[in-house]
Amino acid sequence: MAKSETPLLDELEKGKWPSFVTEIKKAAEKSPMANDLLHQLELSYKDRIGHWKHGGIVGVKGYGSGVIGRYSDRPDLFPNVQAFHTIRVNHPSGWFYKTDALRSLCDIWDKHGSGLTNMHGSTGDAILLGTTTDHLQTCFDDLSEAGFDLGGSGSALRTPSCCVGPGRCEWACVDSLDLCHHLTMNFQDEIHRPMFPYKFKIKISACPNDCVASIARADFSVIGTWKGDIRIDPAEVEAYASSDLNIQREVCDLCPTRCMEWDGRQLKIFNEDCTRCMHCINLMPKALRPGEEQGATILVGGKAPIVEGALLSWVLVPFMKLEPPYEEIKDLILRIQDWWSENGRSRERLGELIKRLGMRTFLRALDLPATPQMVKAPRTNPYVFFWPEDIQQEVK
Amino acid sequence: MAKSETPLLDELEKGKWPSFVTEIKKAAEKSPMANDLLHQLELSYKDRIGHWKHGGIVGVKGYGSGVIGRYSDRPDLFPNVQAFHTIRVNHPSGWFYKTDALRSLCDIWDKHGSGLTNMHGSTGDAILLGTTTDHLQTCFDDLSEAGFDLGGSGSALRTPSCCVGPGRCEWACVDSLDLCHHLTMNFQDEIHRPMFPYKFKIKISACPNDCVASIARADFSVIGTWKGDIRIDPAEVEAYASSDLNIQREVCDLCPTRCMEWDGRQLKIFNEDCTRCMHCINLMPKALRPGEEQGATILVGGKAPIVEGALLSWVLVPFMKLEPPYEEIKDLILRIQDWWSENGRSRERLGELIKRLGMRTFLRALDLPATPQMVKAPRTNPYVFFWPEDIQQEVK
Amino acid sequence: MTTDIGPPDYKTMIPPVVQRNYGKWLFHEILKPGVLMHVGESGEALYTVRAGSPRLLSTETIRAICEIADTYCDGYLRFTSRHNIEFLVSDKDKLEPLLEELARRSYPVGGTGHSISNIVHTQGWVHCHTPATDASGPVKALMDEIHEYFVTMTLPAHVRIALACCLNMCGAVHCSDIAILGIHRTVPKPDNSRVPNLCEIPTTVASCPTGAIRGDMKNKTVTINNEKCMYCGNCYTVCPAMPIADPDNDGISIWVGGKVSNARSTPKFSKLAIPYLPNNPPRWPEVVDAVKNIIEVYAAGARKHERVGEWIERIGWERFFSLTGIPFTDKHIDDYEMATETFRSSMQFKWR
Amino acid sequence: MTTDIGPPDYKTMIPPVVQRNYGKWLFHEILKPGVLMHVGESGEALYTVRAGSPRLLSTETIRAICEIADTYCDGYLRFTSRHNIEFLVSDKDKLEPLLEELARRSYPVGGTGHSISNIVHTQGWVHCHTPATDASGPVKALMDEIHEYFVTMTLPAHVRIALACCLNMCGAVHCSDIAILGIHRTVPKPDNSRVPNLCEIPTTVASCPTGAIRGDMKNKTVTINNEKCMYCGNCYTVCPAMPIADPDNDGISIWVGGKVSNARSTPKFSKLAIPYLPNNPPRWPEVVDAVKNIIEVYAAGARKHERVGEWIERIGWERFFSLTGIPFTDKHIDDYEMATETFRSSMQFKWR
Amino acid sequence: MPTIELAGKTYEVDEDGFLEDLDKWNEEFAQAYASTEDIQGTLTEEHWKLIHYLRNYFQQFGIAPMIRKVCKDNGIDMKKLYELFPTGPAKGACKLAGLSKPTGCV
Amino acid sequence: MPTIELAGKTYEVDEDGFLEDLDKWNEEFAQAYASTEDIQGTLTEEHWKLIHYLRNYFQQFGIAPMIRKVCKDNGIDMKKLYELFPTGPAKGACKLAGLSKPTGCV
Ligand code: SRM
Ligand code: SRM
Ligand code: SRM
Ligand code: SRM
Ligand code: SF4
Ligand code: SF4
Ligand code: SF4
Ligand code: SF4
Ligand code: SF4
Ligand code: SF4
Ligand code: SF4
Ligand code: SF4
Repeated sequence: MAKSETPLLDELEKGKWPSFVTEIKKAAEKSPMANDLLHQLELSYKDRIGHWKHGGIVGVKGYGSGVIGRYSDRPDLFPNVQAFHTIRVNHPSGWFYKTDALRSLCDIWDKHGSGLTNMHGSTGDAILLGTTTDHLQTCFDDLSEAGFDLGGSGSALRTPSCCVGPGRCEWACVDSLDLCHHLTMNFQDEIHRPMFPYKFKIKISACPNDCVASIARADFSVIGTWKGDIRIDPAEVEAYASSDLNIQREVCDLCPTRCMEWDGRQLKIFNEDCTRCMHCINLMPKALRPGEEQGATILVGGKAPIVEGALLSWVLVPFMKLEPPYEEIKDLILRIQDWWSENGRSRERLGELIKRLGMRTFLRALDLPATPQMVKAPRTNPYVFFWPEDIQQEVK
Repeated sequence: MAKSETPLLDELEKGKWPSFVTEIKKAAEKSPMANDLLHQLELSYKDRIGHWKHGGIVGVKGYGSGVIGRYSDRPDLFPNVQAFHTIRVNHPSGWFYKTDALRSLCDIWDKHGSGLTNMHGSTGDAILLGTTTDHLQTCFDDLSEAGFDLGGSGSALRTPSCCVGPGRCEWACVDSLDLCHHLTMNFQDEIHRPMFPYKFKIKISACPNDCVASIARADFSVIGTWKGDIRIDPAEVEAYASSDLNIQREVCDLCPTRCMEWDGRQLKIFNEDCTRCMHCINLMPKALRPGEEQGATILVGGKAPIVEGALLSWVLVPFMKLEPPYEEIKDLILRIQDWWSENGRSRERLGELIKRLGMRTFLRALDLPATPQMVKAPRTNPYVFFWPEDIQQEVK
Repeated sequence: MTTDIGPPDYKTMIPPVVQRNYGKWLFHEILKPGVLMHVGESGEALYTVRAGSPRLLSTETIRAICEIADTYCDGYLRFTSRHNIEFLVSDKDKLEPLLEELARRSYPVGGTGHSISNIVHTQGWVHCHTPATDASGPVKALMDEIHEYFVTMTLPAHVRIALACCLNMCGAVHCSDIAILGIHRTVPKPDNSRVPNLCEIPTTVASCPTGAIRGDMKNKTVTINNEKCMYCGNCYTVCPAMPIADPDNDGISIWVGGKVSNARSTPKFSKLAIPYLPNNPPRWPEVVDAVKNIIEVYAAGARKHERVGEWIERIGWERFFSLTGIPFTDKHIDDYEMATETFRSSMQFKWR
Repeated sequence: MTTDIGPPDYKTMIPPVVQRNYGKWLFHEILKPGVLMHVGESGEALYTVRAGSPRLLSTETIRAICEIADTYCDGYLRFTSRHNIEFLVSDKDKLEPLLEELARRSYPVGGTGHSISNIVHTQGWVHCHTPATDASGPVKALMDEIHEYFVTMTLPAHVRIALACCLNMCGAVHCSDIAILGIHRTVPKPDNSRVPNLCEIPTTVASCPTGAIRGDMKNKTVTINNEKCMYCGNCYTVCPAMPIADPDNDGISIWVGGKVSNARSTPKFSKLAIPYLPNNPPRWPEVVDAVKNIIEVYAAGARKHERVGEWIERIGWERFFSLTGIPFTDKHIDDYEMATETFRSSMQFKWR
Repeated sequence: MPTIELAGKTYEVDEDGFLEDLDKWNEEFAQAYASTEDIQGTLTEEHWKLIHYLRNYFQQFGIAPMIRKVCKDNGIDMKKLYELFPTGPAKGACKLAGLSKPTGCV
Repeated sequence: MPTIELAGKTYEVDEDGFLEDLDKWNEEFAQAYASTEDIQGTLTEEHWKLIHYLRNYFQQFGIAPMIRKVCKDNGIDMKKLYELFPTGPAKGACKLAGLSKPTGCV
């Protein structure tokens, strides 16, 4: 048997977990691009270093985003990946697919690209992994034809994403799928034509479990919640009591606010102290349900560490009802983006700008009230600014 | 009756709490300085503003510190407080006095100053409140005569202070009184002749209750603690059990590490989880005592908010035995002061310098090991510096 | 001339009973408010009587105190870290007579256990050059009103109050259950004729926490960006030619929830409760009322042994503001360097 | 040409049973690892089978998946936020046959409940220009070893692992129970001949979090203060003429204790556990061992429902380091802007 | 290194067609490149206005202006911008204007 | 405003004797003030060296040097410094050298 050309990568075909190497090899059978990718990757494994040049600016007509340019630094060895750009395809809300739609994507990609994909990228797009510059426009045209469009890249609104929500989850407090689709459609221009100081991400989770990690990865996080009392079904509580769930230990003792009382028969929740963490509901889905007045909390500023350290989104609007046509939230997004675009420096994310100019400036610009829900605790330093109208101006 | 000249201040002679106004009036009977102070203060109450000029640099021969200069901004109205300097007199450890010593202070002060004092200043000194420039040296001479010396001011070591400790408290894990006295005597030069970038404060509490607020107010905080098990006297536990102390609720449930178990008869402490917060001992002083292996934790960096926000001291040495002649701690203080003096900017406190240059730089300079006790949690940002020796230097 | 003799040796200042039991105390009891009994391993006892003090004492009063100490304490006394006076009684029989004498002379006895002890405070208009309020005055006005809490032990836990008359915080109010802090609210005005002679320009520029000050090397003076100034007064501290005090805008802010001890919870900074109350001498009624309100809401709501900060952390700041009726404003939201650490980055909060 | 048509409407992609029960689900049960049953108020049920995916999929595999979905799910499937594949079964009878088919084709089924789900990861050497390590490779090597935790639900709680191949953290690893992060450790070298044409000097200077870069306007290039550089690579992101990758010093760091959900404790950042492990392709044994060790110590010590971060906070970081045997170094101590917030300012700590 | 030739001059460009040596930029270069950026025919006055604006800004500040600023300073909106430069300001306009290749945020 | 007079000139000084107008400083001023700062007789070369050092530093950097720097740069220790200026560097030396009055840290 001929000695393998990819001995290192071959090692990664062993083991129980499905192998990405096998995937590349499958594609390589049909695609010379995929084949060169395989071998360039083997070289990286040998050299312990990547073999892509920096950057690349390519695209399709009328759009400023949606394609990531990439060029090999060893086109001498791997001419078929000299150019190897990815196309970000905006996924349907909740990553739901009918197989025919998926197949049409595959057909287009086999025709224009390497036959390799990421299902999906971290932001949410279906990533078509690797094609040449001259295929970009034709591929895009075929995608449009099939009902697909590109996602965001660059200093644009990025492809919004959301949890499965009402599509399958009993805890959804907002219609994450619909809102996500609605915002995506509403902000097409912002997604496709970079116009901001930097990227802007929107992620929607329909309850505080935050299955789309919205609080950690979005400049604008929408997370479902409720007002009023957790709904209790006493019969189902009893059923849990006689299951192997230890209600006292596993539920009540782990309630962060200790606002539950279990006397062995009845479960009592002091709802005014509940901070809606979801823990008890998570453990007893048949017995407990979120309260009936539902909506979302809007949090802003989340992002990865570059430049000033990672940020988790901060509470901005404690409660907002969210129903079509979603005017209030669209308006809020617009006003935020406007303030940010007006004041932000190049490559400054929203959270960084708020940090730089101060929450009070941001709130004032948006005409939003300060509420204690916005902070873990009030300030400890005495460096308090007063507004001109707070001060007696006459003096001296 | 003649109309009072101090109607506003007179209001503060009413009420149950002893009145400082009465004190000033008492002194005013004998001292024209005190009398002018009284009237200048009345003016401040009327104007709602202080009437002292900025600063003042006065002192005694051979010292650069110990006196705070002060001049009235209305010498026209209050000539006797045209100059009104305070003298900081270093107190005996733990603020213990024999009455004859106190009386000798009073005699000196009646002779040289306003007859007003603060017993004591926030740093710890006995403050002699107000005299003229020409009395400074003679007052100092008389103080020396009587066995007193000045405390610190300016960019100097400030008068160290400590809790009552072994003088009266059953929980003292270090001899706070002796250590305080010892350090004060050892660092006389540093107290009296400013030689640092800014002030430097040492405070010693003999147990984690920190009755001298060392962690909040000292650049160098020494706080007593112990290793090993909390000593339990079971008989006394039982006595408490039959008192009105609810051991479960008041003691065990409030233990921050929940490392205590009370079955109604026996109290068990899982000492390896105990963080020595003192709560249980505080509540049951007859039954529980700190462990037998005693020493102190050294923390550094505490200070008030100016310039970069307040700091609480940080753990530097988790455990140090402290016994005369205290060589290890003296050496540590010297090395810290040396590093700080070498690297600090003008008016930069130790904590601010560590913040600016990084704990790792500080630890390396002091040759102290990094330990998890130094942090609440490891870093979250990925901005990790490696030392040259960590890196393979050959490459590229 | 002898210098550097240092303070008197504490060993010469401690009563014989302390000398004998030094470091060998076994336990203590609070016999009643203000009266402690410490018992040594030897079985010997020391009785301490704690009396409130205005801290600003005339020599006459100190002599009076000495007299008392001579009569009941063999001439031994001490002061506490909160400036109370402690009479150190070795002879149990002298305890009650001492208490009677103190009552006669109207000395408040208390400050032990779950009480409000003396208010740590600073110089104010009595002696400092940067105060935004007086120190002794508000303290006296407040202690008069909360006197009851000093002489009893009826609160859920210790309540430590401190006052500092400016942001230098000599009173170290930054870790108090309730802190009273004098604040300016006027941007200092550099006097260009005096700055060149009185001030080090680089020092003045460096003194500003928010970078509001720019050096003007040509004119040897400085300029202030008013928008960036939050009136901390640190520039005035280093440069006398930038006065900041202003009767109409100076005043007091109230901070809550700090602590120093390690008992139960770790030491905490105080947090802003009320950004501004006016200076209203001689009795600062707004300040007294505000502090009393907080104490009362705390006393009514906290569990036993719960310090103010621990109580607030249990109920949440949302609830603190709704219970006390104190309005929450954008000033409560930090905007200094580590502000984002205080922003709520979770879905866990209460509606009120 | 039509543009801006947006993504397909999700309504055209959801199975009829979802359409009918949309927003009206009543409860769910995990029937077994990887198999969920959601029941609507209507009484109708939807069965979901979750299968592991390498995320990097060939069109051939996608077609194979479609085939399965056609056979058992009327052509409906979805992907999860962690890139697993979910087969959406409306017809209960097709559930077991589907599971058998997946087993036959060696698809791992699991990732539900108290398991380790798929590792969120990024491009690595497959497609990015700034990686300090590969992404798919370490993920595959690790998932092979911890496969058991994917197909069972025996851990104390969910364990979410993520990998990012550089500090840009596209994998958003900053809030993961266990995070694997590629790091550089070599100061970039500006190529002075290329910087002037390729880079915006002000942007490059501004890109540096620690202010290590100085603009050299005369030569239209930049210089780096090596001492202030912590190799984040952000300058390279904006300026291609400052390469940073280095086979001998690039590698992987391990972070622990982050979470995103609000259940019980609030969302948390991951914290540094191991500053550096070498890049050792193809199977990164040091990394795999280190992660396995952490998982095992956690599994042995944590209480039920306790996420990694919650477990560590209960036992303390002192204990975490002593139990895992991971050495604590000065690199663990933060020295970035808000470092002091992480310093221990209390006497409460454990000896180990 | 790819090159393009025009009017007898050879320009070194990168894979994306960005000039390798920014000093070599001239108006012929811009015109020659227009067609690859989906601009039909010769560059109009409006094109030149923007190109010169970009060059001036870059010379003055060392960076490319943010899009919002481009629009504001030139009194145009995004639509107009994409009409003039169908491949977008970053790819199209900056390339023609001979700015260093925009990086990073993609 | 207090004043002192020497050699026919009048100097305005503040309460602590610091010059109000720093430009008015001259060597007579320094000498005249020496005695009030507990320096006996005429200033020695060592005094002048320090005074000029302080003045140069102040002129160059706009601030007074930190004590440690004073000692280092002049090869003296604290003891020597207090021998020369018994009232200390801040009060004694800076005053004689005609620097602005040290503030703040007291
Ligand atoms: C493809 C993807 C990773 C993946 O394999 O899934 C990705 C890939 C890149 N990201 Fe990302 N990011 C991807 C999701 C993220 C996420 C996660 C998310 O969006 O939920 C983050 C963290 C969240 C955030 O935005 O803060 C993320 C934070 C970054 C950053 C740092 C941004 C910051 O403000 O800190 C950069 C650097 C930059 O923008 O220059 C970056 C830059 C990049 C670039 C464009 C590299 C560069 O500097 O130019 C990568 C291109 C790789 C390539 O060759 O294709 N990528 N990037 C993800 C996008 C796929 C998609 O559209 O679905
Ligand atoms: C007298 C005293 C207040 C009192 O009434 O008790 C006091 C009074 C002054 N302090 Fe203080 N501080 C006093 C204890 C403190 C404390 C508390 C402590 O030491 O435990 C602090 C907070 C702890 C700390 O040091 O961080 C304190 C932090 C300050 C600061 C801010 C320092 C900082 O780094 O943030 C300044 C401003 C300065 O140094 O320029 C300051 C400055 C001052 C000055 C000298 C005003 C100035 O700017 O020049 C005040 C003189 C008042 C006067 O006219 O007498 N004082 N000062 C205390 C000293 C008495 C003593 O020696 O016992
Ligand atoms: C006398 C004094 C020390 C001194 O050297 O002067 C002292 C003495 C005692 N303290 Fe203290 N503490 C003294 C200031 C402090 C301080 C500092 C302060 O208030 O500025 C603290 C930290 C306060 C804070 O956390 O903000 C302090 C926190 C404690 C605690 C912890 C209280 C808590 O639960 O947080 C205890 C334990 C207890 O009382 O149960 C304690 C306990 C004690 C004991 C019982 C210790 C003992 O066994 O002798 C003493 C009598 C307490 C009492 O008053 O009930 N001492 N104690 C100080 C009296 C000040 C006063 O006049 O009121
Ligand atoms: C399918 C998915 C949403 C989607 O739109 O794709 C999903 C679905 C469900 N999540 Fe989730 N979660 C999903 C990602 C997440 C994430 C995000 C992530 O992992 O990146 C989180 C936050 C993780 C974190 O905190 O770091 C998340 C935190 C939760 C929690 C809270 C767990 C906790 O105790 O901290 C629950 C509640 C529970 O499981 O008891 C939960 C519960 C659920 C339930 C039970 C909701 C329901 O009733 O349907 C679903 C099945 C859970 C299961 O797998 O056992 N889901 N869930 C995601 C599956 C990812 C995967 O393939 O593994
Ligand atoms: S975030 Fe909440 S609503 Fe959305 S899928 Fe997760 S558990 Fe369900
Ligand atoms: S949702 Fe969370 S806070 Fe509310 S009762 Fe349940 S466990 Fe407690
Ligand atoms: S700090 Fe501890 S040892 Fe010192 S007096 Fe207070 S309780 Fe006693
Ligand atoms: S000292 Fe504190 S942590 Fe230790 S057992 Fe007692 S209450 Fe618990
Ligand atoms: S707090 Fe401010 S005003 Fe009050 S004594 Fe201290 S420095 Fe002076
Ligand atoms: S008062 Fe404070 S903030 Fe304002 S200019 Fe002066 S130093 Fe800066
Ligand atoms: S984490 Fe870094 S290396 Fe990995 S894909 Fe993102 S930008 Fe590229
Ligand atoms: S790698 Fe990061 S820290 Fe180093 S110079 Fe570049 S931007 Fe600065």
